[in-house]
Amino acid sequence: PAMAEKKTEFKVAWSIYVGWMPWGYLEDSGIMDKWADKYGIDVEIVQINDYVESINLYTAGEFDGVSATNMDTLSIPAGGGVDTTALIVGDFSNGNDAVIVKGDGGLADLKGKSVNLVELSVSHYLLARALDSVGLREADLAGVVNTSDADMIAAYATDDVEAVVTWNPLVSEILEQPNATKLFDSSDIPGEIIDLMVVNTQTLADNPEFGKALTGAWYEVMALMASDTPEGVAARTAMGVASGTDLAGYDAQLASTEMFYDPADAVAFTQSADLPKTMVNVANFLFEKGILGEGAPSADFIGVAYPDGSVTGDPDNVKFRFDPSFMAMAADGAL
Amino acid sequence: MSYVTVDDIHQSYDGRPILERVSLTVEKGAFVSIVGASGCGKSTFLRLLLAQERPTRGDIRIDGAPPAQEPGRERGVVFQKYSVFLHMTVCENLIAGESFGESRWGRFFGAKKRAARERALQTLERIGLAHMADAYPAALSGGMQQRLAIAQALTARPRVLLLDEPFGALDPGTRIAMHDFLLEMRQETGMTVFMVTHDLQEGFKLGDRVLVFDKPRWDPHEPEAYGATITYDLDARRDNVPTPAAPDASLEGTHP
Amino acid sequence: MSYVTVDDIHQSYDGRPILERVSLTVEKGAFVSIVGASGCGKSTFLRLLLAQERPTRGDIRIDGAPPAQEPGRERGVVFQKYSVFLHMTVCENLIAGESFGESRWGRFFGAKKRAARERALQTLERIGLAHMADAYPAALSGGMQQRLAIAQALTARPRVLLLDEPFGALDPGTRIAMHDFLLEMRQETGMTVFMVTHDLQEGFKLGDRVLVFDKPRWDPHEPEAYGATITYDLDARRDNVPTPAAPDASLEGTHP
Amino acid sequence: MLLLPFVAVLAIYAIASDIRLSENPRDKLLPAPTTILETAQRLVSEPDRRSGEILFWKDTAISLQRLAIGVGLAAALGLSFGLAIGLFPHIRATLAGFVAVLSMIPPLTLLPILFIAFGLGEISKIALIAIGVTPFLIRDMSQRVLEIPAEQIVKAQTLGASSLIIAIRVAIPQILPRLIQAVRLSLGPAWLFLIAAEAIASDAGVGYRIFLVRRFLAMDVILTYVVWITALAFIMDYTLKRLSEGLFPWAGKDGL
Amino acid sequence: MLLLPFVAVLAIYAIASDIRLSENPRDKLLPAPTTILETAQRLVSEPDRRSGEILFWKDTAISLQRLAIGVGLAAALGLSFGLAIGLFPHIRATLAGFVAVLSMIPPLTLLPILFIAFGLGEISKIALIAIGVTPFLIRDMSQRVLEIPAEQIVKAQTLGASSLIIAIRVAIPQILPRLIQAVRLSLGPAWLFLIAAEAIASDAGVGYRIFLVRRFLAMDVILTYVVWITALAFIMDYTLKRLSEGLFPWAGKDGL
Ligand SMILES: Nc1ncnc2c1ncn2[C@@H]1O[C@H](COP(=O)(O)OP(=O)(O)OP(=O)(O)O)[C@@H](O)[C@H]1O
Ligand SMILES: Nc1ncnc2c1ncn2[C@@H]1O[C@H](COP(=O)(O)OP(=O)(O)OP(=O)(O)O)[C@@H](O)[C@H]1O
Ligand SMILES: [Mg+2]
Ligand SMILES: [Mg+2]
Repeated sequence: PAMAEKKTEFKVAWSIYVGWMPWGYLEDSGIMDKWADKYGIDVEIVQINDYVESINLYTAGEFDGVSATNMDTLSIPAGGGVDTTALIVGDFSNGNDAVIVKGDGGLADLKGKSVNLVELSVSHYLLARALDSVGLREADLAGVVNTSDADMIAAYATDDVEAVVTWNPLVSEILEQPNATKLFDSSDIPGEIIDLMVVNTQTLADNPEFGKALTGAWYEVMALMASDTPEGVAARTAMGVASGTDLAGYDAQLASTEMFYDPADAVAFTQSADLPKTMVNVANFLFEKGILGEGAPSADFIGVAYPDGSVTGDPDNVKFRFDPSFMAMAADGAL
Repeated sequence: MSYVTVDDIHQSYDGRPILERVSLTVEKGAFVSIVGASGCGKSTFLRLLLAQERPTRGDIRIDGAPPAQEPGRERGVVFQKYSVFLHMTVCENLIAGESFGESRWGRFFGAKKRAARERALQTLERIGLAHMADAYPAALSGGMQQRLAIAQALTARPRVLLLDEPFGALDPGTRIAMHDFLLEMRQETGMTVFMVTHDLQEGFKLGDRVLVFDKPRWDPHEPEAYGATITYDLDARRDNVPTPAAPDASLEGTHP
Repeated sequence: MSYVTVDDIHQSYDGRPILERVSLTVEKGAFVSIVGASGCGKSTFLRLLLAQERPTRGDIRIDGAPPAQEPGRERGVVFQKYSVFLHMTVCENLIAGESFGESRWGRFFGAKKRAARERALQTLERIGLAHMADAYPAALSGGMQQRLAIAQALTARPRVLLLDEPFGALDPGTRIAMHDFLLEMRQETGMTVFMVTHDLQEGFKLGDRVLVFDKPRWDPHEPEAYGATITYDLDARRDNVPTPAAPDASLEGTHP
Repeated sequence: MLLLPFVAVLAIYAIASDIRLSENPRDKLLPAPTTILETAQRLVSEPDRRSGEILFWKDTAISLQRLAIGVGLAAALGLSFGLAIGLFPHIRATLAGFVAVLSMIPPLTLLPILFIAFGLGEISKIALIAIGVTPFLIRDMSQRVLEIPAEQIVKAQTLGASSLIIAIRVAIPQILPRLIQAVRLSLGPAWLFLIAAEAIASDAGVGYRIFLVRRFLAMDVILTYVVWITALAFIMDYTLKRLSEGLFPWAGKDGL
Repeated sequence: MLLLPFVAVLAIYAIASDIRLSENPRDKLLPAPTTILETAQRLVSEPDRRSGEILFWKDTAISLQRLAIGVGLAAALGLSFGLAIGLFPHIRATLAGFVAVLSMIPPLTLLPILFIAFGLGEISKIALIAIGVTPFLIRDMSQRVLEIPAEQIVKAQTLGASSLIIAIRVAIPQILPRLIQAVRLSLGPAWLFLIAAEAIASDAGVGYRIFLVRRFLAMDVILTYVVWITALAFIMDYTLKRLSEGLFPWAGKDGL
């Protein structure tokens, strides 16, 4: 149904993660409303406690946009046939995700150990890349044990757990334990774990104001966050509290997150030639794990479109698009 | 003019025949006493009359109507293990005898309610339970519960009343008072009564007819091979001259 | 030589006095029949003897022992609403009368089990239930259940047996057979029996003494103001000469 | 006596916490009882910096409201379907299997479908509670209706009661205490479903809060909420018990 | 008749799925019934690429084992504590309140503590199931023990039964059918806890698989597993019902 559907009310979902905390702040501070009013629309930002559920709900059509990683966007909405556009490239993980082992040792020592992680998540991807880097494969491990992120810290405290892969703020929490050693983190594969705000392509095409309002609001907060003015500190403090820590803790997490405060940086990142390579890597990983839908014939069965018009994967089945045009408008001050 | 017609019924449980070839006609307003050895099938016969169970063979008609599928208001009953509603007070139990059949919601309101309570209290006075009107049945003695069960059944004024050893738990004095109460109500409503009793004297005193249930055939090696039927049908008005019943033929009522 | 001593007991429910100043001594092996109006407190008295309830005042001793805290093997009972174990077959119910008291696990094994079943079948033959030995009580008629309950209580051979209208649901023939069974067992075990009955004839036939429960004081405006007590204590062996009981004094047994 | 097991649990906790804390003073898993008390004090008194509300009370109010509506709905459905299935063989034949199957579906696995069907708002949370406990209530209620002795239903029919009257005057009053009991038994699962629903998509409520802080293992907050939930649930449980005892004096006492 | 509601649900699903699929042919939320069938076929037959095992059967076997041990443990605890609380007033006074409080603690909120106590392995999963359903079973069992008529206990005492014998020969046989019923009612919650436990830390089992594939909204896989779980649970339920009817012929029929 390619009928253009104009509407004025939009809902986006987000879940707690260091790079997405600004979404909560946007809603609470009224900045979102301000921008929505500017474009004559209404945008509701809803926090969903469960990250996967928020993407599922977006995929099922309950939301017009959702905060997600590049990998999960490829597997869930794009894999589920929902044509999705990366509207805002917020940051990439630069140390936020880590492989941690109890006691001393190196990556090679993971051989024969079991690793607790959220299976099929970016942690799993990170582990695959880490093992790659020392020539190991997942089969060399004693096994991976699916462990809910909510229970990761408690799980780490039990004797059954030898190694974990997880993300912040859990990483910093676990690293505080006396015997925890970080073996590998996302700063070793910079730019591969990307945190996005993705929206429904059709909705965006029909309602460009929606994209403009979201992008405009986002970069207003980015500017605020980046500044060390009292307002900026207050904003980061609020985000820290909302994620269960304080200003210092939040700043520490930001340190391992490559935030694109400047829209121009985000545009440049999106246009870089590394992005297609990353996405092919990710697609291969997903296919190997059977996540691209049980019926997926090959790793390149979903097409991903890039700003220059190039496509990786199947060009007849493009379901995931990187579109920096709205970020570019922000960079140009055109919003 | 037969009112209740029992036509060649048979009943067995788990393949064991209990009743065999029982046929009977009873006139409207008759009082039929039923006696017989313990376990011979008297209660079973009442359950069949009540339409609580369906016979294996044969059928029972009241006033020529097709055999009933389930118990209804035209048949009242007092069970051998007398039971009243444990969740209602004594007075409410009695009122239920009226309200269940007459009110859409099974409950009276306003003036009707007051009148019904008044009547119930009178009845309770009559059966010696007035002082327990607002108690729950759990606080009644065995005989008191039995009296309440009888009064409740009578209050509904059924056309056919089935009584299974109704006076078994009463002392002689109370028993006579309850006899009077029953006979009075019967006079008033003209109902047809079937009463199982073990007291022959009582059976003959109250009944117009006394039916004796027994096994007509008996195999000493297999006492359970045959069921019971009506072996005697005595006219309680004609000074107890036993007249053997013809089990295969439907009996004409002996009541004038 | 008093065996059962009832010393000035009072019992009330919800503040309503039921029994007042009941005193009694009974010799070992005596058979005491109890009669009285419906609701006067006969079953209550048996419950007190059984130690199922404790009296509001006074106490009951058997063989000089301190008042029992709860029912036990020395007292057997047949309730007015006769009840047997619904989850055991007829035969198992009877065997339970032996095995509950004699075996550690409440169950016999091996040869003992076979012997117990043999005895049980004999008893069942005696009370006319042999053909139902392996049926569950739900398939028994009222009178059959009552017979089973009596036989079960007797099988346990209690020292004091409490019977609450035990023969109420039986036809005259069966009733006499059960009388004989009871008297025989009593002969054999020398147990002391208390039996509530509404059949005076039966009370005098079986009992050595007949106690009459009634209200000695009576306020016509408030029939519930006073409780009942033993108003007559008749010697059933001396041709029924009524001797008024002295309610305040403990009565010496009249049995020779 | 009553407090003994509670004291024991508290003591075990205190010791375990002490051991862990002495090993690692920053251990979060088993905070010292004093820490929990301090946290609790802070939670119930300090307003949220962002909204100025005291989140603890806001969470409680919202969760209780959801719970009350969800459980109320489930109770109403459980009673109506339970009655229909228990009383009417036709409905039983159609629905019994379906309800049995329904009760086996783990609702939490179908959350995405539930969220789409009921949205993300209040309705989905209430629906999850209702969906979670209704099958249990229906099954328990219908079972209890079936346990009403057949005599009671027959008795009501002979008094002229229609199906409606049997339902509202005989069946409902008799199973209402059971309904309350069943609701009490399902309070635990109801809280579980509430917490599960709030954990996934919500911005207030005790379940939301617990899962929010679970990420950083703020066991002091979690334990405060858990103790509070347990206390609330227990108060509800106790209130329902007392209510049942007050409303249905004829029903036996509830055990737990 | 029996299938009617199932057909209706299936039809509603098919229509809803069709509507969604016509909007987005690759919609994953409500896959077409044919897709589910294909997926199911693949799941039950195709071995895993990595391990060569058919994961579906492996998951099933592991989950069933956990469930059986957890529920078995819970049933044993429920029966023993239920008996102790129901039969002995002293134990009731000490434990009743504690169990009532215990049953209100939502176990899922205390997972971190459970991990510390039971580790992350099999034990913690079994423990979660047992902890989840035991309080319900204890409460239901003790209630059912209390519902055993006092006469039955008194009768057993008069036959000389010790507390042990009352427990094993009177109480247990009478509540075993109730235990089976209660276990049937708790199968739903047991699966719920199993799935929750497997979702949290595991590498096999149906709950693990469901939560894993939730990562890419493979509703076809989820629905296959849910249908399978429901079928398994229903078969267990039905088997238990038949078992109960076979073992306890004296108990009334189970309704659902
Ligand atoms: N649990 C109770 N609560 C209150 N009152 C009770 C209770 N049990 C018995 N009563 C009262 O005690 C009185 C005596 O009852 P009891 O059962 O002893 O009478 P009874 O002499 O055995 O009568 P019946 O011959 O009818 O069996 C009755 O008035 C009854 O209402
Ligand atoms: N539900 C049943 N299942 C199997 N047999 C039954 C059932 N109900 C009754 N019987 C059998 O039917 C026979 C007659 O029982 P019924 O209750 O009619 O006897 P009764 O004449 O009323 O005896 P009583 O005078 O002892 O009450 C008995 O042998 C009994 O065992
Ligand atoms: Mg009978
Ligand atoms: Mg009595």
